[in-house]
Amino acid sequence: MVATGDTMPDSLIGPDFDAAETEVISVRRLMWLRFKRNRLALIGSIVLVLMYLAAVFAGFIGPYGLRETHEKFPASAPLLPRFIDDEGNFSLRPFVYAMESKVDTKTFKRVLTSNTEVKHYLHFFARGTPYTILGFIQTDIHLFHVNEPAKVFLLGTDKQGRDLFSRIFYGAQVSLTVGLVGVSLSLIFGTLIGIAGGYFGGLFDDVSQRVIEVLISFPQIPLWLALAALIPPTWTSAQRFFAISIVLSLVNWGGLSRQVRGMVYALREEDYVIAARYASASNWRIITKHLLPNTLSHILVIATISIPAMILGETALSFLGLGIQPPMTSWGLLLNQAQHTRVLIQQPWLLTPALFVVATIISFNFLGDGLRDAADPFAN
Amino acid sequence: MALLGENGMHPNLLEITDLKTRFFTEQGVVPAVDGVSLQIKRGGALGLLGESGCGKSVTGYSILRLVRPPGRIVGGEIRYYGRETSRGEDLTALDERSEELRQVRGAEIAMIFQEPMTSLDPLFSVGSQIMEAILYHQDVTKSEARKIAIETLDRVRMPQPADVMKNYPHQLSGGMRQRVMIAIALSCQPKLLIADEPTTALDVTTEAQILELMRELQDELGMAILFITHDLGVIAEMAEDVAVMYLGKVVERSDIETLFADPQHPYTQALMQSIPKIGQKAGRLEAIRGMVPSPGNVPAGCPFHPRCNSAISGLCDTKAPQLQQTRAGHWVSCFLYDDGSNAKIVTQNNSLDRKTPLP
Amino acid sequence: MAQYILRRVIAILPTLFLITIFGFLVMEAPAGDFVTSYIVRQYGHGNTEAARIEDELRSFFALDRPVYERFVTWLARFAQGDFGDSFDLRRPVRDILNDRIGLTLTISLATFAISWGIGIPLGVYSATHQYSKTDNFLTTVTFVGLGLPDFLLALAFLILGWQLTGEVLTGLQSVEFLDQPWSPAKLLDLIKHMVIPVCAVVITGTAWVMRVMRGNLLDQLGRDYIITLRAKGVPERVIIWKHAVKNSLHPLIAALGQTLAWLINGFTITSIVLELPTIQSVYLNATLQQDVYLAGTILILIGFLVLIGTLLADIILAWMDPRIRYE
Amino acid sequence: MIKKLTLLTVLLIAVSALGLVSSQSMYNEAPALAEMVAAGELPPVDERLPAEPLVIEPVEEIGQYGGTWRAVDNGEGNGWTQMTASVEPFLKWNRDVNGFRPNIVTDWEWNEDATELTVNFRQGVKWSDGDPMTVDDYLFWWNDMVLDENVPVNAPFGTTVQGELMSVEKIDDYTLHFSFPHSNPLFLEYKSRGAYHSSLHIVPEHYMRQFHPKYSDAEDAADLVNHYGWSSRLHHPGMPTLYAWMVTDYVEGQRLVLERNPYYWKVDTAGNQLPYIDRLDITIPEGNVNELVALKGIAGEIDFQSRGINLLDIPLVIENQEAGDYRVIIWNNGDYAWPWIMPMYDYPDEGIVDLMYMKEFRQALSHAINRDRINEITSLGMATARQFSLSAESPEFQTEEGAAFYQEWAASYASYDPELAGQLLDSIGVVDADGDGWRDRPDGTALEVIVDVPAEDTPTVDRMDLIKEDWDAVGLNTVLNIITWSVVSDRHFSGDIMIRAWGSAAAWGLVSAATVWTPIEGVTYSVGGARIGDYYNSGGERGVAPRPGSMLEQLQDAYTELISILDPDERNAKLLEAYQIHIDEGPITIGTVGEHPNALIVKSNFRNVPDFGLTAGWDLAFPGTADPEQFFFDQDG
Repeated sequence: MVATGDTMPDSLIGPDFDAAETEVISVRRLMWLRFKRNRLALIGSIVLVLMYLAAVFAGFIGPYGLRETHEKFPASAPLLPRFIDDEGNFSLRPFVYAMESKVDTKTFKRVLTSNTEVKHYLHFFARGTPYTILGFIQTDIHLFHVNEPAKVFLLGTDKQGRDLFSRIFYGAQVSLTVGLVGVSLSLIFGTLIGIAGGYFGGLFDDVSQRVIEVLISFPQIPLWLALAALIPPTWTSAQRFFAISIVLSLVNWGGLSRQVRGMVYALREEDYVIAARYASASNWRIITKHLLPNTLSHILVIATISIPAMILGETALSFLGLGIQPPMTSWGLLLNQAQHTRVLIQQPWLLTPALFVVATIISFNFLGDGLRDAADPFAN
Repeated sequence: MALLGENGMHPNLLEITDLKTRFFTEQGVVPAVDGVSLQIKRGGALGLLGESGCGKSVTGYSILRLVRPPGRIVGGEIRYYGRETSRGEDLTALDERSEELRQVRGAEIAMIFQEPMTSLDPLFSVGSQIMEAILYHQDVTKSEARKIAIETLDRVRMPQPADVMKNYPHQLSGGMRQRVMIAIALSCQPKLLIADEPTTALDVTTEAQILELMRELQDELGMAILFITHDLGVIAEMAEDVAVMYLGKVVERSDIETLFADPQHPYTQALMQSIPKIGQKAGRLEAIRGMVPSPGNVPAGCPFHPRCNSAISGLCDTKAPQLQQTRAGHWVSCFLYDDGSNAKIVTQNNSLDRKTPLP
Repeated sequence: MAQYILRRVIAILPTLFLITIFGFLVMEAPAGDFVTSYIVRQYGHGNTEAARIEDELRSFFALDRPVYERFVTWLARFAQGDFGDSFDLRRPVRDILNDRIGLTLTISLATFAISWGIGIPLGVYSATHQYSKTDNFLTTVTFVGLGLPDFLLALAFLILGWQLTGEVLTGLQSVEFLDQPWSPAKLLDLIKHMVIPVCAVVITGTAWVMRVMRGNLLDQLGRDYIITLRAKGVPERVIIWKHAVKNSLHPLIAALGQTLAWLINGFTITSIVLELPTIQSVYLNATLQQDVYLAGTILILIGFLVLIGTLLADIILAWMDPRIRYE
Repeated sequence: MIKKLTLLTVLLIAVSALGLVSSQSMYNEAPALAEMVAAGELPPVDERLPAEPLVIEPVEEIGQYGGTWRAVDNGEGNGWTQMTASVEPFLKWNRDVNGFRPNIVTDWEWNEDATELTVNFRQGVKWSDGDPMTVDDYLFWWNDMVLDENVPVNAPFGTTVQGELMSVEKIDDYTLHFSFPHSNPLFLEYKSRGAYHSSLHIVPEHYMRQFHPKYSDAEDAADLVNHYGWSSRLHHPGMPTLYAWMVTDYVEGQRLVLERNPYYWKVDTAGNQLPYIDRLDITIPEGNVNELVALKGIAGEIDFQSRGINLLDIPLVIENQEAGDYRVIIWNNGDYAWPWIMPMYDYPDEGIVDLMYMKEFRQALSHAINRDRINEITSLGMATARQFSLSAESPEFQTEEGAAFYQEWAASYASYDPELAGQLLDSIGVVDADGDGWRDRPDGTALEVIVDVPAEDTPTVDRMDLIKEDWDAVGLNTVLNIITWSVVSDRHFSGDIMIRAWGSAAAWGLVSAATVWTPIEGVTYSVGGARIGDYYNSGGERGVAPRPGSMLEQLQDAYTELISILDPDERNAKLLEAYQIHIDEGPITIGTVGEHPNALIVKSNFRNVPDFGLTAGWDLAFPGTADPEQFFFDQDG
């Protein structure tokens, strides 16, 4: 933030002021203020909140189900709601025309002809395909819906004739959680080893540091590939999902662990830890009461920063066909379908999951950046 | 305008007039230095005394224009009579990246800092860091610069200066590093040395040696010193004149003997009483009541009134006193010595202006 | 210094051995072996004969031997520089790597040089002009660059290239130049083919370098010694380039250790998407086909380069940083 | 024989007479070769050709020499290149695959019970280095490779009858005598399929000896196998060949170049030595072939490509025809079912196997499938919805009676009738006993229909996805086990698969892959399961027996009878009878959609490509069967 950094340690926001009565809540508040100030971080977190909400409410936002196929509309271009009919009349309520679809035997292309006689209006909060939210709320209310035979595909359909718009949000459930699950596993693993290494030192520390050193220097993709190839192929897609998370975290925990270790290492020498040790507090107590809380904010920041890599990892693995398998879907898997020449040339709408991936990664980067600054309010 | 001395030389080396340096932070604007005026005589030694956060360091940084964003000098004048000895030049008017300013830094005015441990570039040898200063200010060859550097090291009483040249900062102790810092500062024989708490980070023995050294050097070289410290003892040893700062303002100013003999401002008095004196029983130390408020949250009226034992309610908490001369060369900013007739009424001296756009 | 290096080299050896075991095991662990996958692929290509000679094939490739026996045999040969033969390509692994290392390094070194060459100055500019319009722009670009997977970029560039030039610039050379001796025309052809992969990888690479550089430089610019330098009247340009930049290279040099392995396995998916004849592409196929010696050798090679890279980085750091040197 | 000799004498006299009068040749050759002849680097064309070169009738017209044919092939053995340019078996399929025509073998004679066979090789055929080809080249393969225990080459299908090896005897340089322990009437047909079998078995002995441990100081047979083996035999520039083009350059994983064989032994009807086209330049992609084919195709960088064009890419390649200056020809893929759904009758769970053996269960599975929907969604609506009933082009279906039978078979149980499917399941007690919404086994325990699907086979994955929905809809709890191909195979051989789904090739009743309809081989494509086929193949030593009296056993018995029938008509009639079991006993393997269109990218000036081709059957060897040596570039047009 401030380039001069430590140049006025005694003059401005030095430790003298922290304890002042007016500033008791200042650490947390300062973090928030600093975070709020970072507009990009704020935007990033808003985007992410929306993404995660959309993933949770995928069934509601998408007009169609995850596996609902529209047999006459495979790889269909977007069929958007319209406001102006073929005669040029304006309608405030969006509508669509029903489409006839036939394959032209000469060009092998599907030809859509719209039936302009009937307007099918979009219904909002209307009943459609049933779905569940969070595994227990069963409902069939969709944000918007149009009655058969008309269709509305905001982002077109995939080669199986499934609504891409709906599927992207179902895919988000996997892609967005794989990062969280992976990071949580990394956190547990990395924090335990990091704290243990930093606190106890010794041989354990040496060995774990050596392992981590190799691990974090290793290019990720070959390691992912090698580990993903280990997943028993007979596993169901849910098991696979967790296996992929584990693979991602196995590759990732090292960096996290190393940073935690560094912090613990520094904290170990702090007065209050030494005091606790002289007071013959147990190691466990020192770790859980003193070390963990003090490293927590940093750990969370590091975790946030490593989520994008995990999301990209899942995307890459699924893109190569080594990741998530149907009937689940994920952004990587959706993109796996999009890596065809025909898609790039004739069906570009199938690339929209890439936009979601990019937006998510960028948002996480923004957020992580903001959190990192905020977590260290005295950095400047 | 002060009188010109003989041969048209201005008697003062540096004159700071109504300096205002502010920090535009996310919580608002912090008036770190709020209308400070000081004079440093040629070859004189001015002590700037105050607690942490009173703005004394920022004042020092302001002179060399070392205040970085979000800090900025917003008003006042720093007139330097080192080169333009009669008319002087206003350092605040110079561009931060200008060649003119660069030639002031190090060559005319040098500065040493509180933290000798971090104030040297860890990747370069001590010698090269001293030589760097010389090479950028004097038209000498490398080997000449080396010679000067060794001489300077010798001058700061560095044992085996030629060997130390090859050492890296991390190989030296704190005191040695501070000597190196002083050597860097002295290598170009500046007319003014700003010493920003140069001994705070050092142990007592080393502190004494460094202070001793600085005094000797001042005598030898005849340069002026601006000595910034919170330590009355240090001030007593080093300074001829003293300015006491509190929350960005100078509250009392006089020569050193006067100040120690008759401190007038309640804050200065409190400071004096907080020093343990030989013969006084431990545990009877008088501390100043309360804490220094945040500079971003300056109380209305006299900034010291919430902690002041002699505060006059209705006056001190509404009006800000001005610096008044109570006797020759002794200036105090307090209503105890002022009827308040020419005081400004400041109901809200809180400069936390949240509407101010952030830099 | 020499002792320091020697100590580090000796410390590498056990790690290297562990990596070797790990590499071999990871390749061995998946269900089935090369023969099963070979037979299936042969059937896919219409050759129904292979299934009939499954056992012969297995003994031909010595896959009927127990794992540890194969590992020891292989390790013994590995130590002598014989990496075994690829099952799939029926060629010594060594030859395969030899064939590909040139182009792999050409492209990765070009990518590396460009991303660092651009990333460092831009990072410096960004840090020294913090919160300026350019800095904000560059920072945003950096974030986007870091968010874009290079393989998607490569795909997009490929199509863009096709639409602009009518040529499909996959691979690294036009077929007509494959066996030709080097000539200006061949070089030009190579450069033409390198544009897409290099651009795709450089964008993310530059973004990373820039971000690291900016962050570290900002950190360094806030240090006390910078104030000292300013106070002694050193020109700003010198402060930045001679002192601050040198001090902020630390993480980048530490990253050099990873870069060495990255050089031969850095942009795997892009390689596959763009059909680059690099070691990366071979590695993916070998992993999928359980071509144990080929995949294992590459994996171990990567591990080896990681260790060497880390060592080199440490040596450079020690050379640059007296604090490490005199420890 | 006498006739031949006279002809040869006449020809010899004629040639020498001509030689005296002028240097005019009987045959024409490519300009490049003529130059080499003029320079003395090559003997004249008439000397290079056999006395009786094989005359190939061009598809459209006599062609022009020249040009480079660019195509894309995968790196694994360059199988497609072999299907194109390495198809020189004993006999070769007719271009409409309705029977065989002489090729290397000119004539042959069977004894009455089909245990003794005499074949004559074409005389005067030379290897591409000029060395004469004789039966010794075949015998080297048989004696020194197949029979040599140190060489890992096995006796291929057809060379053993009921587990016993054939024996081969040399009569003269051009005549071989085969003896079989039992009747083996289909031997020549077996040997003549595709680019493997006899196309592979005649090896250049004079060249191969240097790699044989017996004749050289080679340590093992690795190099020998490397030069011989299917997956690597095109990797050796300079290796002599009988094919129209010989390998001149191979860059691993990148490029394969073949150039005309100056000794190629075929001519067109105007006496021009074939091939017309100078060279084949094959790009080998690092990754997915289909994508590179599509990219290069639309960019006009492919001259002829018959494989590797994804069905879903057809609209794309058609749309870019003009821009890329090519035309798209649609051949038949010839798959009889993609996917075909194979219940495994050797599954370890007896309760499941009980269900499998109930035809009502399989009929229900079949009727529950909405084939039209699969066709619309995954096949552009261009495939045919049908039952598993082999390829319509198979010879036994070519009679009126055969065609009618085929129609009946293809239509059996193929209608979409979920209601009927439900009734069928009800009738065998597969009902929802516990009220969880899924049907259970007749004994009331839960029923899970588990289908193994190879992940690499995306069309099958896509289609099984839809079939799962269909089966779920009739109350069958369906689980798709999408796993890598190698693991599916592993599980297949160990009997862990309940139902397997994958894409089919083409199948030709008896000549090609009979085991898809009768379990006679221990291979993954054996109907009913590999282990049931292996049981038959090993004479009951290994594998799993089909249930006594079941349709699987009936099929095995029928096959045993069939292959010893000598008369083709009688054989075909019997074959239809055997197929009838597939109708009577319900679908034994379930078909879905098949006969997909197969697009070819053919450069506008690339000529003599027939309209007919069947690409899915590797045994059928397209486009090799369409005689690529007579393809040419029309340089005027």
